[in-house]
Amino acid sequence: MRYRYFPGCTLKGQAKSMEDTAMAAAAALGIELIELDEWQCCGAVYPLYEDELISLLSPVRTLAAAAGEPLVSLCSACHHVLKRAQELMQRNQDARHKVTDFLEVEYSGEGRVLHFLEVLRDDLGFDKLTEMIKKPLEGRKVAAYYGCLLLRPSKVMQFDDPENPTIMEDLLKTLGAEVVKSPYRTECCGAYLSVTEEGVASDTVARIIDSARQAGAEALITACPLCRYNLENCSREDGKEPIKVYYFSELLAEAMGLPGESTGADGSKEEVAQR
Amino acid sequence: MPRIGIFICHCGSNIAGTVDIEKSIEAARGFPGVVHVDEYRYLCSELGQDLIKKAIEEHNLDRVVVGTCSPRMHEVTFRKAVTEAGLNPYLLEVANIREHCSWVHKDIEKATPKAIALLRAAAAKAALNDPLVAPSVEVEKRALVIGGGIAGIQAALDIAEAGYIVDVVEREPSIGGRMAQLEKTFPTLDCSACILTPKMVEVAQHPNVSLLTYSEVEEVKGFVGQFDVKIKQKARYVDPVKCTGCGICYEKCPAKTPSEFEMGLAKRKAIYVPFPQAVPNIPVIDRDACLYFRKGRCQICAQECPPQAIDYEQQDQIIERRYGAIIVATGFDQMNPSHYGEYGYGQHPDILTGLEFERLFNASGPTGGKVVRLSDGKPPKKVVFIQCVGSRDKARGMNYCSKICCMYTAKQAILLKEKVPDAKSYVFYIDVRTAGKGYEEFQRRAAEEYDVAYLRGQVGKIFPESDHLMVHGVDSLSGKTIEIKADMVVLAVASVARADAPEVGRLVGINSDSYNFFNEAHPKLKPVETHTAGIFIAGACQAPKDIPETVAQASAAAVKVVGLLSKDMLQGEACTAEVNQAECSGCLYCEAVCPYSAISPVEIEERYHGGTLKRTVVEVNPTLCHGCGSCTVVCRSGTINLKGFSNEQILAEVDAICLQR
Amino acid sequence: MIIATGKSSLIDEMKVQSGQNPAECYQCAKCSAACPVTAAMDLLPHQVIRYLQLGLEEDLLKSKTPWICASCFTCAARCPRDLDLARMMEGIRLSMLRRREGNKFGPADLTPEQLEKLPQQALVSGFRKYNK
Amino acid sequence: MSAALNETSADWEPLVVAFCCNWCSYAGGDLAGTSRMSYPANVKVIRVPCCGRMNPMFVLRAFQRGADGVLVAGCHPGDCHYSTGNYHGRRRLSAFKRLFEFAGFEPERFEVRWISSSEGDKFAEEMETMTAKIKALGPNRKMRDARWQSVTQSK
Repeated sequence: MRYRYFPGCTLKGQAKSMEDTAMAAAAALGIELIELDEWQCCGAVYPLYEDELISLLSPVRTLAAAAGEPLVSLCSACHHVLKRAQELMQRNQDARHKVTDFLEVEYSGEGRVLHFLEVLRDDLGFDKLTEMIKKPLEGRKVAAYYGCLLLRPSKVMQFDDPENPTIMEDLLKTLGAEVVKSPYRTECCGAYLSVTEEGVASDTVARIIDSARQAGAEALITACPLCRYNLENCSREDGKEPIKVYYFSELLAEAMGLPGESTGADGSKEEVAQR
Repeated sequence: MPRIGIFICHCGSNIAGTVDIEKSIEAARGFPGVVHVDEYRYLCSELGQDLIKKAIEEHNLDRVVVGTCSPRMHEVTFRKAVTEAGLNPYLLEVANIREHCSWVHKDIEKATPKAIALLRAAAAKAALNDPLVAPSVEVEKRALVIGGGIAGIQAALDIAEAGYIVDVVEREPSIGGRMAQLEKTFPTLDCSACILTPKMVEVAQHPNVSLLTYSEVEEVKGFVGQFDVKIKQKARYVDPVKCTGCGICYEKCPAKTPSEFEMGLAKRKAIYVPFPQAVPNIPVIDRDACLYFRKGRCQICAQECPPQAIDYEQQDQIIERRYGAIIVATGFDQMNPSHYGEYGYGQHPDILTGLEFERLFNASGPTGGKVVRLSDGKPPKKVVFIQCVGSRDKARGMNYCSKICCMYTAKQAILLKEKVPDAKSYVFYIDVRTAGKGYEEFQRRAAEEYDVAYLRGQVGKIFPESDHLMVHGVDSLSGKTIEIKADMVVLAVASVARADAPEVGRLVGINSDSYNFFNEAHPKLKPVETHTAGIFIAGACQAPKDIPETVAQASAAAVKVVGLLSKDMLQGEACTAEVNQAECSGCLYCEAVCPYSAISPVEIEERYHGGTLKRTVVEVNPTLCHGCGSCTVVCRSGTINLKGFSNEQILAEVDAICLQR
Repeated sequence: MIIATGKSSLIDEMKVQSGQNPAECYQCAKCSAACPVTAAMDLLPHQVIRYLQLGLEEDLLKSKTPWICASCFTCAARCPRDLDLARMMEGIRLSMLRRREGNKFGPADLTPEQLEKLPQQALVSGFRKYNK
Repeated sequence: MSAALNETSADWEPLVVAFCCNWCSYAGGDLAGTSRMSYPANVKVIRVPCCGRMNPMFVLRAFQRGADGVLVAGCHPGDCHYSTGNYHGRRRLSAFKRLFEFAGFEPERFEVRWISSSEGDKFAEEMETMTAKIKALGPNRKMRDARWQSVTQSK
């Protein structure tokens, strides 16, 4: 299994542990993730106005650089932008001509654009993954937090059922964790509002964490560095035991018995598995 | 050379006032083939018609052109007149020199040449007219009704009362349909069973009606007047003659399975009648649930049955019958709202659809008529109703309004208040639609007298929280977001076409709209007819509708059937398409465009270089053809023509009109 | 209130660039019911569409709501009319950024602590959404 | 030759052939008559069962024989007496119109209109508009078949 890999900025910075653990797991699973030779920031948000073509230059350059090979990312924001940019290139001929002419590349929407979770589910298969679990997360009550960018708009993302997704729960089951379902697992964490309107993000985060806690979760997993940042930094002091937030790949590596450490968004480090 | 006679009507001064009759006559005498020209003050009068008849005899005319009012006015009159003089009616042609000429042009100098041009065109066409005979078909005096819900029952009763034999085919073990599942009916709150059961019994006992329950239509062939239908009567494994309907068998049967009639909220036995008032009251054995059929042992029903009516060896029967007309009344389904993840249907026992909630009120329903939460058996004190779940939703549901939900929600809220007096209902709605006699008043009563809170807005999320359901919504009128700790949520889900409607449509030969509801022949003027002559539709298989509308449509369909069956022979359309099979290339484009399925492929053998060659061509069934002519234009070899409006006739008219150039 | 009958260039541009026609909305308010951040909004999402329908351009430009929208796409995912309100919100934001007020937010607005802690993704998203 | 037929005369009158479906547009024409509306006598109507019956050949023949404008009128989409005939007609005739233009003919000479049986006023209006338009365009010289002309003039 060979894929081109787009890391994105945050995975080379605060979210390094997501990359490290995912790369370690991929290597152990025989999934070859070959980082693109050159890449730029995807732009973080997909431009919703059809004339914002400048913002498409970077993702389209990335898509073209994959040269038709399947392109994998780990960060849900990067995946969202790349997937939607691809869909626009397939759908809108005018935008495609303008962008590819400007970039002087040939690209017309070809190639699979995948999130690493999809690789695990569809290409490897969770059944196969089960065989590689050395240290199942027994007794750990973990809830999945999907957020927005992987699921919506579902017609484009084609990731999972947008209202009743199961992929992360299925992963957690495979890792041997006790799966906890919280009703707010697909609600927005507040995203970039934490930069400008921290109060709003605090409200959304409080709801997500409260509902996960009520459902009995001790930890949450996510695939998005910004979600993790918000969940860790915008939750209000309420005197209750804080909920641990992990990248999905951290628990994956841990259950596979791989070394690694979880890097909290605040830079704090915690070893997730012993050698 | 034809011998054409032209007759010009003055219509008092209606025509003569603006068209110079003398000049027109003069011109008409010069048209090719014209041997006689005359005029009359009122040509449509008795004397006027006699003038034509006499002229036909005297001048040995074989074509007649009248210059009169519109053919839509008096074509039939003059066709009759020429028939009485021994001519085929289709040898007559009308030049419309009144509505299309004298009445719209004021200047005699301009109207006269136009009248002449129109007369010339009519004469040119008439010269090419052929005698036509409308095909006639013998009518089988027996009707078939597919579907035994309230629509089918009403239609069958009306046909039977008019004195004709009618068979009702019902897929389920009992007739009754959706209406049998209802507790009460809006806006009068009649008990549904109280008004339906007598009708079910009446139709079962009517000497002109045969009920074929647990049966399905397998094949429909033929055409109006003579449909040949194959019906499969599924094995009940119970001898209907011996069975007394005592019910011991299903009392004793040890195998249980979810009841379709109770929307899966309760179980039924493997041998069962769907509901206590079933007609006929004869059980059936569900092979998939029966221990004997699955594992080869049990047979308790056979041992317990007093008259020994159980027969495990029974086989499906195929019944073949001929019918003059068919009514399709196959009803509707309810959309499964599971894909509306925010509502959590299917994830919690207290989130129900409207029809499921309805069953909770019924004395023989899953809760014995107690309105309680299925999770803990407690009566619900706060119930949230959500409207338009899957209706008016082009993204995830159906674009149309399901029409009945506003009313049944109001009904259920009222019934709830009567059963659980301290219950409070909240209705999230987009618009309340209550067009119907007594409907608006009923809905207002729910809001004003039964303390039902109508909230204009929608619900964004429902999730269980401790022992209740948290409902997050919005009231758009106040602009406030709303949170309700509800005990129960009822979803007014969309009414949709039966899942197998496209299949039924193909089987019977009628078409459907993009939602798979069957199409009526005309949205206003032919509401029960279909594009296939002799096949009619009634009830919710055509579009969502309530009981009064369904019954009205069923009676209307019955009248159409009775009218058809009252004729011994049917006269078809004379101006139909005809194909020259020698030139037909068998491309079948014509078959695709024909709205009446009147064109079908046939295989013919031709001699070819000493051998024979088989090839596909088409044939036109003149009894089905309505004469629209769509096929003539798509024909690649140009070999389909339309009688009465042939290519040659239309071109002759064009040439004649353009002759002034 | 006097309803604006003239053409609103903002709304006309919004229709073209977002591919969304506010006239298709029948005000069921599903968007407002679904939106996770209504508490901080001065206009509910369905009211924003209503204002677009009525051509109340000036009121919209004064509203805080477009800046609260986090582009989570829940409204678009649930809209029975298949409208994408997130795109319309983006349109209002862009119109303001492009022709009215200029940037809403820049690096200078961040504390050194924020600059260090915030993931790159947050900074890029924030600059992209609140800057020209 | 009368002034109306003399193409160089200021009094030249065009010939407009209108093909009307029996159920809607022809009836609309009848209603224009019963309502005593008025439109130019230049228009001559040929009745066809449905605009789905309209073979483009009929249109070409009219032009060939010297018509200056041709109008096809049928039921409004969705209202066809035969349910789908006007959809077939609409698609076919709009493709034909493009071909007509591509071939170098003035597209305005050929129009398709939807006129219901209750639209007598629309019928009259359309006939008026069409005639005025063709009059402004002048005689159809491109498509006219010279051989046919010599036949008619010899008659």
